[in-house]
Amino acid sequence: MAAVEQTPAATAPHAATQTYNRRRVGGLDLLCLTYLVCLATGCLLSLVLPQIDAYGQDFTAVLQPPSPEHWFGTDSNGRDIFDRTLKGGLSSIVVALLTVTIGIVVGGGLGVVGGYLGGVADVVVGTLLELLLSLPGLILVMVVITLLGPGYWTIGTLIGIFMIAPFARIARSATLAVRDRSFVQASRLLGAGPARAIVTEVIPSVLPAVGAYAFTAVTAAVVAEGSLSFLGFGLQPPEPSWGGLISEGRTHLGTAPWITLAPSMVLCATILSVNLLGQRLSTTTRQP
Amino acid sequence: MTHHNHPLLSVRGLSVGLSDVDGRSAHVLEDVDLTVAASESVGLVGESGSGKSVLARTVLGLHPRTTHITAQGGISFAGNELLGLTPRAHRQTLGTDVSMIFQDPSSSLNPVVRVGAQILEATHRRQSSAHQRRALLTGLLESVGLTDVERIARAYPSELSGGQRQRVGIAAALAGAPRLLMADEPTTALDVSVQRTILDLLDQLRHERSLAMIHVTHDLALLSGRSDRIIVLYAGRVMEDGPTPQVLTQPAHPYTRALMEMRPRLRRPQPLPLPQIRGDLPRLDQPRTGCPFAPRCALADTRCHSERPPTTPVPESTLGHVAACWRTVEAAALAVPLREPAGRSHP
Amino acid sequence: MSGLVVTDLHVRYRVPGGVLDAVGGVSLAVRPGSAVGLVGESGSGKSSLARAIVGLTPIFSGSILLDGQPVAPRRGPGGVQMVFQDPIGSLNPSRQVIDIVAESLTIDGVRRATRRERAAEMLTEVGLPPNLFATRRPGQLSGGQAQRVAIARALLAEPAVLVADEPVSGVDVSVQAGLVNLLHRTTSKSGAAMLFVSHDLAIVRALCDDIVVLKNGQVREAGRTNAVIDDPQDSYTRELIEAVPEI
Amino acid sequence: MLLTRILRSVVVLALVGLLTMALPSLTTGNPAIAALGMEASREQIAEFLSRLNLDDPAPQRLAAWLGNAAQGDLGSSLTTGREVAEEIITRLPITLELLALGQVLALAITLPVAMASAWRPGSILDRFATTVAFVLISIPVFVLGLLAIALFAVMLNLLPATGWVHPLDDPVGHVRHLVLPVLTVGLSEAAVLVRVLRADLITTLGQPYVMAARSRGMSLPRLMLTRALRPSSLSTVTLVGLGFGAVFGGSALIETVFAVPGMGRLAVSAIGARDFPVIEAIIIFSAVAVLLAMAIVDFLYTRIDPRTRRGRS
Repeated sequence: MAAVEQTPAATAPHAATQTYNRRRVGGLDLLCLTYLVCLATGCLLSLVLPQIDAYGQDFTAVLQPPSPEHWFGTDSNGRDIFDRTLKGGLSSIVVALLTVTIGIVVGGGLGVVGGYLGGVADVVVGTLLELLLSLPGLILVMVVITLLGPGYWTIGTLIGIFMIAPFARIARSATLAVRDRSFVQASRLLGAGPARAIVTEVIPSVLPAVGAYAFTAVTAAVVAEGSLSFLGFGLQPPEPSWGGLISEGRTHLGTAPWITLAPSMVLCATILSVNLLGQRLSTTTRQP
Repeated sequence: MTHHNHPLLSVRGLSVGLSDVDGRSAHVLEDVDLTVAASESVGLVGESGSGKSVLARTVLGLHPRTTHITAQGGISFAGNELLGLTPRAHRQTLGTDVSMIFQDPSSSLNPVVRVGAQILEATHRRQSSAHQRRALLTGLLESVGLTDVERIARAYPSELSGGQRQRVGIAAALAGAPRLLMADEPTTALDVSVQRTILDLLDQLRHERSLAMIHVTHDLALLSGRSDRIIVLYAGRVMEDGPTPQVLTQPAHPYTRALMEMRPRLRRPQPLPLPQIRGDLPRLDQPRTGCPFAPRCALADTRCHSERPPTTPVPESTLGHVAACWRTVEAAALAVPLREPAGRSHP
Repeated sequence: MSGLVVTDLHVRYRVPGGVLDAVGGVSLAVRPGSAVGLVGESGSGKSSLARAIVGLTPIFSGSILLDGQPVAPRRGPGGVQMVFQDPIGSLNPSRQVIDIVAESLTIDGVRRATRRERAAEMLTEVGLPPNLFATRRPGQLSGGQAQRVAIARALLAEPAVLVADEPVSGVDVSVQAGLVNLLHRTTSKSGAAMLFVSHDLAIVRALCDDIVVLKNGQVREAGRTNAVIDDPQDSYTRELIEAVPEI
Repeated sequence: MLLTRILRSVVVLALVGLLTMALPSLTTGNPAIAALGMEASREQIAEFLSRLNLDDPAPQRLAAWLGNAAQGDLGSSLTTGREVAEEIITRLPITLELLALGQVLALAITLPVAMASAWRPGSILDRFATTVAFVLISIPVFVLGLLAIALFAVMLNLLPATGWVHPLDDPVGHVRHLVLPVLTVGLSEAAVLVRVLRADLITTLGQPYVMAARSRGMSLPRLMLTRALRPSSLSTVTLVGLGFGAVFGGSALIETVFAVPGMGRLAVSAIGARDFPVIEAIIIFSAVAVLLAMAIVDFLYTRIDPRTRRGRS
């Protein structure tokens, strides 16, 4: 019966799990967005602009600290860290996009289909998810990269495979939550088949959860790519990557810390920006 | 009839605004007066958004920690002023003198804590031996009509039926030996047949222990024969306040009348269509002028929309029966002076 | 035989440690154009029965026939439709009211202009002026308005039987009367029969010609509503009636 | 219920095994030459291949591996020649110690911080804690480790940067070497746990039963500890459990940063050398560890929430 007080305050979704002062696009959001756009542009320009030289060695200028000429300093071969960081970002971007695409399409699809159809389909999907969850992802990816050889596509696809499980889980539980809601059942009663029900009723309801997770997935992919190249299983030298640059600088941590710290800062700032934007977006797009 | 000389609880001109973290705010109560004398039973009736539950919570100082409340007016309990105290001081002033029975027994009991421990929550501050606590627990469970006390005390809420859970909720509310019991829709989540046994139990306990009670409900019929007074709330304002028989037999406010007429009757059926009122419940986040019921009222004139009706004694009724309606004001102006009710005095 | 005929229906659920006979051999009939109230407390099986009739819950045994044919997924007019208990939850939050109401016509492949026109007529019929409500989304509706949308959606599918599962128990008293009147008026006008599932005997008496009292998945008493309520033969029915408080 | 669960675990393990045994077939070129070098003789290569049966189909290889494993024989490393079982036995305790201490530290940070944060959502303390957690979450564990080295070892020169000492050889040195890796694991884990536990606590504190307990005069500190913490701990328990499930190889990054000779380093070096017997054992044991951790977590659920004991209502 209608007994719960329906004041707006009493029925407001429990919002306290999020940080406060949101709803408006803040300076921080703009800063993050600007940073990510500049970074992506810089990384793409490194493909075409000859000025961005990630490979040119200059033995007259090894281990130089940051200066107007070399913003992030130089490494032990005299290569410009800033240029290498920009070029190295390409691999992160490609891998992140590929990974999230695979996750949303394959994982999201499996989760929605398994959750909506239930029965055997759900058992198969569930077993597949448990398989993916129980496999040591990082190790298996390293093994396959060793055997097949590294490359943007290989790395992206492999990380993407392990991103299927979390996307599928989120999509599946969102589907289960919505499948027995009466508006989905109402559409069945009106004569909608499973395909129509999935497209018009289920997917719009599942999308916000999947979309919110996409941001987390981007950061997870960037971290995974960085981890692989840090361990030496990413793109091979002299091809730069963030993890590789960070690893290369370790031996000079005492004398030339910028080699490690500069790409580290770029990496962390990227993850932080994506996280922040994701959080803002998921708290502002919720149903009022 | 009991003499109610000293009000146990008195709420004077209480206005409450709530706002949540999203900055949405609403005027939930406006200028509400309410007194409850010792061992008096008051029915607080209203639909969604009437503010009836917020009123109960404001008295108890029990708002969700994430909502921000602004309150004006006064609330005093047994002579102590409560409004303006910090939540902590508020709770300490009340102690266990006021306790609450909640609407949904399945969500108001902690699913991971044994029932016995939850019942004794109100007693933890008192020094008592394990033996005393056990005796108290047994006594409480038996007084709410639960047999098989040992098993129930050790059970988790999910192992009990809905009716048993609400009895446990009542036992927990009684554990601190309260003087005022606040029952917030205590039977709404229960089946009809269970509903009656719980209401009977509450009546019995109230008489045995001389408890005052505020029974918050949306169902006027529930209060018939069970409460001393009825207060009807609409959109955060008191529409009508009076002794139960008078409110039920000669409702003065058009809203009270509508509430009674719109419910189909089981024993005296009437042909369809049922009498209905136009429109929807008002939104509390928008400013209201005049009588909040005016937009839905068949008797409303322009003054009803623009000017707030004062609380006026209802003519041809007993003392203490008041309504906030311009029609009552007009009737009172024409009526002969009030007759004095026999055997009853009111502060 | 015409109308809805349910014969010896069983609905079973698997629960931890066994099976639950939610509906244990229920037979009932809903004559064309009549209104039947299905009354019971929680656990009586009334919702399971209603969901089985519209095909949302698989049946274990027995039969459900509409005009002599098994009830099948809707193909055009003359089937069964349902109005759910939770009015807001029964509407897809991401769609506009006009599209929700027109869903059955969309599935039938009716032209957009035609279906908008008919959905708008239906909105007017249920008391929601299309110029105010057509483009709203469910989040912008009150409980009563949402239930009106759900009724409009079900009626536009032109059902022979409308199954209403506690359609007015989640709404306030001042909104309830309007919904009861609306259900009565629209089903009378369209000639649809109604199976009205409720725990509220008073509303059932006002609205329904016949009544079926259910307990633990079994029919305890059935007959003309007035006769059953004025002179209950079954002890449980009597208990239910006596428990209703009245002024 | 339990039976279907066990059955599913067996199916998953069988699939993991098959997948693992199929890995050598991905190798481009001759795995023997890749492992033994170009100067290997024809006999050496033939012997190598038959010993490892790398060309056999995966089911057959899995059967052989299981047969040997049942007798305690996991094969020998191709690079060091040491027995895989022995390799695991010497390295597993190192990783376990690191992870266990890291998780303990993480919980020691999480419990008070999350409770203090959930106490008054939006308070200065809460904003500070959530901001720090947010920033920490955005720092990959290997970067955090390097920052710790740069600060405590290089700049302040307080602690050794990398390496590992056996506790019996030098107890103090052992602890000194453990501080930075444990701190790194603990901090990055705590960042995740604080967010999760805080959110769950806030949800629990909004439940009607908490308000009911407050109406009976229960003080907030008592409420938090005896009423709210337990129903809020499910996700936290899951995360800690999965953290332990990563004992085979999940620690590769942290062990590489701090040059700790645990399971993670073993995995990384074995993969680089295409040392199939080691790789196979690590992947299979890792899957077993994860499934075991999940089973333990599920068991803990039933201890925490009585409703999960007999099918949910």
